[in-house]
Amino acid sequence: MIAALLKVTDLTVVHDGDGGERTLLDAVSLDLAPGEVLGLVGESGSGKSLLCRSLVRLLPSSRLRISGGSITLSGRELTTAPEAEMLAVRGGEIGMIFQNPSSHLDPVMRIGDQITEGIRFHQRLDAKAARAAAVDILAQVGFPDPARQYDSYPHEFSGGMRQRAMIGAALSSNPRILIADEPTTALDVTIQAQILRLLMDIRARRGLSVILVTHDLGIVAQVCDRIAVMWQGRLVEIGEKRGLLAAPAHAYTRSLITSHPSLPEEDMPAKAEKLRAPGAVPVVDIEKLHVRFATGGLFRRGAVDAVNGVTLRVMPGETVGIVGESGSGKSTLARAVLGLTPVSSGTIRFDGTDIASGRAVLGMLRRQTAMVFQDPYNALNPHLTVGKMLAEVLRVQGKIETAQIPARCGELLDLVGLGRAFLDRKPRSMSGGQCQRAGIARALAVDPKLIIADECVAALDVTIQAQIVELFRELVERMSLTLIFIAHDLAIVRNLCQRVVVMHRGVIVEEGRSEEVFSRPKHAYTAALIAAVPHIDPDKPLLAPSKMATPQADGVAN
Amino acid sequence: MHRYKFVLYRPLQFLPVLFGISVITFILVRLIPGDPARVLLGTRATPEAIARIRAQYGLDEPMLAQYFYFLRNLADGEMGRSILYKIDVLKLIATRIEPTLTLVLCSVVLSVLIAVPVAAIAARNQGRLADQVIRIVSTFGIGFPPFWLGLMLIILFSVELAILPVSGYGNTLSEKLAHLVLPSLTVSLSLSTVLARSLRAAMVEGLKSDVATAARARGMPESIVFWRHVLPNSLVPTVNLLAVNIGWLIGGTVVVETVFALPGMGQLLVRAIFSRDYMVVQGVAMVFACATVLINFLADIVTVALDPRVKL
Amino acid sequence: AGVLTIGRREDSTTFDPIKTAQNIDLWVFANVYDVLIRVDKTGTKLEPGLAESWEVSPDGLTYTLKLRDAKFSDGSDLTADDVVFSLTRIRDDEGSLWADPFKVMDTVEATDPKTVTIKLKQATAPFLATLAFPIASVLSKKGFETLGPEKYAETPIGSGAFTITEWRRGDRVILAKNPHFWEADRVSLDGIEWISVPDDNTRMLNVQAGQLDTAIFVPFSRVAELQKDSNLTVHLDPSTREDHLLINHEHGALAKKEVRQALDMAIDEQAVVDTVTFGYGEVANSYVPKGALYYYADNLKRPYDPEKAKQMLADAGASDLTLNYVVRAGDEIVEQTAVLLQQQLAKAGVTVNIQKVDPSQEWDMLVAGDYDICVGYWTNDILDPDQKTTFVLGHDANMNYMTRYNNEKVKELVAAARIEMDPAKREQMYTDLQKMAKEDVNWIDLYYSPFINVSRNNIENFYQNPLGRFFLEDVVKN
Amino acid sequence: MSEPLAAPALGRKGRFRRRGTLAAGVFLLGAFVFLALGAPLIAPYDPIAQDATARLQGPSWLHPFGTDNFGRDILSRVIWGTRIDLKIAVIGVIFPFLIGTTLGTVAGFFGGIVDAIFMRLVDVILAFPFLVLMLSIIAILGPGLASFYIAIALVGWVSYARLIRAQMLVLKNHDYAVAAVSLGFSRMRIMFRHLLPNAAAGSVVFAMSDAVLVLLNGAAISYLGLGVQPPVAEWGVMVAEGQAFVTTAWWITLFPGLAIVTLAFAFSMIGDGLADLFGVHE
Ligand SMILES: Nc1ncnc2c1ncn2[C@@H]1O[C@H](COP(=O)(O)OP(=O)(O)OP(=O)(O)O)[C@@H](O)[C@H]1O
Ligand SMILES: Nc1ncnc2c1ncn2[C@@H]1O[C@H](COP(=O)(O)OP(=O)(O)OP(=O)(O)O)[C@@H](O)[C@H]1O
Ligand SMILES: [Mg+2]
Ligand SMILES: [Mg+2]
Repeated sequence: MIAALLKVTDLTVVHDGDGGERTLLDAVSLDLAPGEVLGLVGESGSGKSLLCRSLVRLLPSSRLRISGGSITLSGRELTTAPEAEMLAVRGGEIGMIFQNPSSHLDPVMRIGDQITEGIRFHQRLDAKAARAAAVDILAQVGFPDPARQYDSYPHEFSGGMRQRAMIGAALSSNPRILIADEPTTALDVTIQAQILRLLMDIRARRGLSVILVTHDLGIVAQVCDRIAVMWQGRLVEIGEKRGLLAAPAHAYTRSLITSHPSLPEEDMPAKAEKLRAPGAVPVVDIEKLHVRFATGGLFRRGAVDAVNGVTLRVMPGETVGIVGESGSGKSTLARAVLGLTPVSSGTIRFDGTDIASGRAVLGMLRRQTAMVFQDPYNALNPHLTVGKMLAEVLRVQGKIETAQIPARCGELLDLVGLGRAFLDRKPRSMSGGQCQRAGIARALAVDPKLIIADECVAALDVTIQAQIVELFRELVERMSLTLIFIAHDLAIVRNLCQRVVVMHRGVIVEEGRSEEVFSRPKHAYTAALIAAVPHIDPDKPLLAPSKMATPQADGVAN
Repeated sequence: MHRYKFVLYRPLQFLPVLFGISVITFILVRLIPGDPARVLLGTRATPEAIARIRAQYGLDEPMLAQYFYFLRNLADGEMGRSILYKIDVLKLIATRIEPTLTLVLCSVVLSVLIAVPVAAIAARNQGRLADQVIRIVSTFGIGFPPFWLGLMLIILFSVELAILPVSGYGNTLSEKLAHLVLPSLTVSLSLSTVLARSLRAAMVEGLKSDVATAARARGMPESIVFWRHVLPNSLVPTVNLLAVNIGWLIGGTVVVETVFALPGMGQLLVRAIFSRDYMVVQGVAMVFACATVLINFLADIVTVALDPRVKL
Repeated sequence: AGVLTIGRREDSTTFDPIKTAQNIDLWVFANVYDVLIRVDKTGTKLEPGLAESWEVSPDGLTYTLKLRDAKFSDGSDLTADDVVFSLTRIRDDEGSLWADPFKVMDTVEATDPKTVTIKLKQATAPFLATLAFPIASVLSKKGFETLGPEKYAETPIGSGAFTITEWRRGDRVILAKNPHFWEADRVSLDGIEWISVPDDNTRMLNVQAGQLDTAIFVPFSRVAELQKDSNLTVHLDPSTREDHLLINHEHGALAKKEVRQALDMAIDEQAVVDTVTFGYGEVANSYVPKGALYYYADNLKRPYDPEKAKQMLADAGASDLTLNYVVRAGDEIVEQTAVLLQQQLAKAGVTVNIQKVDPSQEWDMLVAGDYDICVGYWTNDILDPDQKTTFVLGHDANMNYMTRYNNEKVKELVAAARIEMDPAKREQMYTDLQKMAKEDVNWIDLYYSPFINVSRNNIENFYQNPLGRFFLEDVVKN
Repeated sequence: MSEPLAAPALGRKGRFRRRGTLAAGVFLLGAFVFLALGAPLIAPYDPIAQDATARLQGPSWLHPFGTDNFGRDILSRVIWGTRIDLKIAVIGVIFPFLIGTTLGTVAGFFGGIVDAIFMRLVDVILAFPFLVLMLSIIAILGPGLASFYIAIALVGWVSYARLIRAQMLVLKNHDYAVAAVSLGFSRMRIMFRHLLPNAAAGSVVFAMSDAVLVLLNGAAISYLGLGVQPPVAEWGVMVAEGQAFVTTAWWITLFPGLAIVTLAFAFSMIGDGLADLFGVHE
């Protein structure tokens, strides 16, 4: 092994609470060689971010404190270095990229200036030279027109471009180590693939060492040299990736690997049998649907065709997956089906009746369908306890008698695998997965024929993701539900759905039985989507270089 | 540059607002019991004299007709005649507008000059002594009526220390500025409190924000983090708050003008209300309204300039 | 030499003498314009002004005034034509607020460039006194015609001791010595600035800090403190101001004389003087101000006797009297009086409900008779008692100052006194009127109070006569 | 992804400090309420009883806060004033709050033409010189508390409406609002039961500082001569009346002034405490 660039020994971080100390990082030791990419995985809350921040001594709260161990950077001790020295280390030696570029970039400062700032501070260049250097960095991270884009503001870019800018800012002061804390979690697969490739490119060009934090085993499998697994504040396992993936030592690592939703190799024909007989009335029948949003102001009116002529039929008992990149119109389609968004043209029939034909139909729709939302926190009213929320739905829907409501609430919670104790909990005191289950319980309270689940697992931890998918599978089987499942995670759709619909820019580009679409994609876009999914097997490489289109900086965010 | 295109069409929206204000003022002042003719004539008034004056100023006509004349005058760029001063209202306002404008301007500048550093100190020492002291002092700033504060300032600075004029306005620019120090300070003591509280809150958030963390992770020292990232991001809500408060501020100049004998529009307004000088009340109300609308408009422009995300 | 700065509550509204009734304006006119006949420093005698001498025909209908050689501030001569123009304008101009007292003039003629002849429709004893009123200021006809009414009202051409050089509206009126004033050598000051400082405290502080030479309208509450300041002189100049309690004679029990008398007895005027005026006032016993022409010093002062008052109210069947007391908002003195009277009347079993309203609304309510009691005050404009007497007792258009007091005998006597040309007889008539008014309690006289002004010690001869005229031509600034 | 779950990172001590602010504020306010309720028992003198022998006396054992020009005991007047001033602060805030919240909710929720009309109305009122409105309403209805409340309510609601409307515009697009629609809830239920409780926190916090502004407005109106009817003891009026004696008898203005400041302090502490509790900022 080469001499370590960064060496962490028995690093311990504690939280000084009123109830005494709580150890958040428990004697973590690792090292990082020059040019090496170390993947850091672990469940949510296991201390990955904390570890990263400890390295540059930027703890998120004054109540956290490094209580022991050492961090040495090229032999220099960082835990005791004076603050002035740390200013040079941060950025200058260790650069950081954060998960959410939208909130970490200064919204009121030009992209270029945010990069220049670091250059000027660390390299003491004058304004002109710094600007030139910044333009150069922008070009390196893949901005097609860096001189012009220097003057743009973060909100004028798409998520992927913002992440590139964030990387640019981290590179601005020319660090030797780059810490990337979940740099792609917020992005969709195709963009994720681009960003990962960019990181690898830069690593290759600059000889950087990288610590890559992620939830996704697929990613580490693809891009890292070594993998470290964290669990409850401890580093439970670290090793060369192939060895570790092939023979995980720790139970948590094993469960991580098993719950990773990979695309199966072969067809799974078993599901086909469940298709109902033809001739039955479709639950949802969408014909030439257009949804158009007006944009802009008084003088420069514009419009976005969010859904641009979609025709789709969903039969009772069917499980249909809708996939597609961010902004392809999936949510809009879902909302239109439920009458939550005005339709520009086309018809939507529910159980054979046009939902535009009157309030009565809309009422029926509301009583027979339910939606599960993408963001588990925002979809629940923060002021209501789970019990009150369910009771209210039951009361308004009026399908069961008032006296039975409490009992029914309990049953619903059982159904989604939450204990009855959750009746008195408010969303704030629940984890994401628990909130999502409550959301599903609420959907079930309607006793619907049709559930539309809009990216309801995207925000969750893999392990929880797996649980929820399992829950849906069960529900569909037990209650003969019709399910429309929207996601951009292809693997999940592949596992759950009989049929899959691929959307791109408001139109359906491909549609068919899941196993067929995934194994033999007809449309190039579908193929690109599938290829962009990082496989847990390191030997199935991510996205062939030729597929990497130069990103366009057109994406003005909505 | 289309983010600024509201500059073109926003002024159109002023019209209904000003129209609304003219109607309300018109009705309101005439609903007040009391008769301008009687005020003018004083205790020695006789009914004939009153009738004569009323006829002379068209006060005996139906309200609708009076409003119509008002609008017609307005279209000609006039606002009628003051009953008390017997001159054209616009002319009268022109003689009184400057002290009020400068007072408002100085107060705003001073408030910002006070609020920004105070909020900065409080936010950067959140929860510590400095923060608490500022909180307590600022509560006093808000809690004491301006007419009392103003008087105390006069006693301290003008009588005891004798470094500033007691009251009035001046002739030359430097005289005017000297005369405006205490009045603006009086206004600012309460306004800056409001601003500083909002600014402090925004800064506290800002210091904890991801933007600040990211800057620190790039090795930026705390001063750069604060002044280049936290402060600019905190200003937008404060500018809006300032804009909302400007109407209140302009209204508040009345009391300050009285205490400091500034020959501004606030004093004019009070005297006009008490003497039922309808046209003057109307005129001043319109001018105040225009100013408020205009300043809000400016605030919108500043907001757009400060925050590239904002579209109006 | 030097410029005298005077702080006052409000700024002037106009310099056209016929278009204002506000003291704030009249008091400045007195030093900008000159009048034909002046009132002396004691406020009880007339003396020559622009009119060197005058003659009244025996029937009291023709007045012949001889003008002295005087000039306007622009250097032009003051002639009889200017006087004719000024006097007829008061009577005839449609914007004139003062037409009524001058309607008695039948013709005004310039018999020669220095002689003016006025013919009255009927003999009127107070006419000369009326000519001494600042309203009757002599304007320059030529100046008025060239400048036009609006401009003239801003920077007029007068013949007084000072002339207006600049008017900064809302702030100050700046006067300079008028070199053409016929008594120019009497004037020591180079100029005067009338500066408006509405807040009483600020105005006083200005004088204390030496930023103003003088301030008028000194609140009673500040006198003692200002007197302690060795740099200042506080002037307590006798005035014709009288504060009184208006009573609405048409309201229920108040129609009974006994009830009104009882109220007078229930009120402790001395306490009002002590509390509200801090002892600087004096209990009033007549509607005619103390020291003024024909004041009857021995008029009845009803003793303070709440018990007796209670008894009298009971006898008159008004033992549970409830009164609606309209109080003018924004006037400290009036509000304080109200608080005090409320408590005093309570001792006699009278419930007083205070209703505070803004000044012009108060006036409306008085006119409409929408009140029971209300404090008012009056300061004489002219030295003759007729003007006030007519307003208060003479049954003119004002319903006797809104009290609705009605006594035919009094009314006749007022009319007779107006045309009585013999001073001795007139004095007797006014004495009788004062007694009758007191007996009837047309209103309740509360107190007389002085004009209170303060000046710095380097200012000499700062003086205000009982009618309010400032003798600024005599002021010396050291 | 764990961020949203973790409540604001606070130790128990920090939480106590914030709760402490709230508690101290509530305690102080409670003390005022106590004074108001117990005024007849606590106040040493009758607040309107005049005493010609004890005029303008400075603070002493007999009169801890001194006396005014009628010889009335300032301490007793301050204590009795608590009754009126608490009422002014509370009523002067509650009506604007209710009106503003309702209008803001409806405007924000429905948007479109309703909102456009609403915003113009808000513009008019914001641009309308407050004092003209105040003085004219008081002149029309006659001075007194009722007119004051009405004037305050007519103007004050705007701030609340703006706050709530802005919140509504955001909240109505929140998933839980959309979810409520999809579950067939009525608009009324969604507006007032689901969205309003979540939007109101900012307004509640604002109400606390507004209470102080209302008191001060009262004082300013008194300064211009149109306040509460005499001889009622009200702090603003007392400060305004004491103006005449500010250089000779400072205690007449100072003590009621301090009372306003202390009440202001209580409200602002409650406001800060609530802000921390709700996690909102002004
Ligand atoms: N400011 C803080 N105060 C107290 N505890 C904290 C703070 N920040 C984080 N923690 C705790 O430290 C632990 C580690 O958190 P960290 O953010 O490092 O997790 P993570 O592994 O990055 O999780 P995720 O994958 O969800 O980002 C968690 O238990 C968390 O509750
Ligand atoms: N209310 C709206 N007004 C204007 N444009 C909108 C609105 N809602 C959505 N859009 C636009 O419609 C397009 C489709 O949006 P939609 O939310 O349906 O995408 P999606 O496929 O669900 O994306 P994601 O995976 O990010 O959720 C996008 O370009 C979006 O900007
Ligand atoms: Mg993390
Ligand atoms: Mg979506």
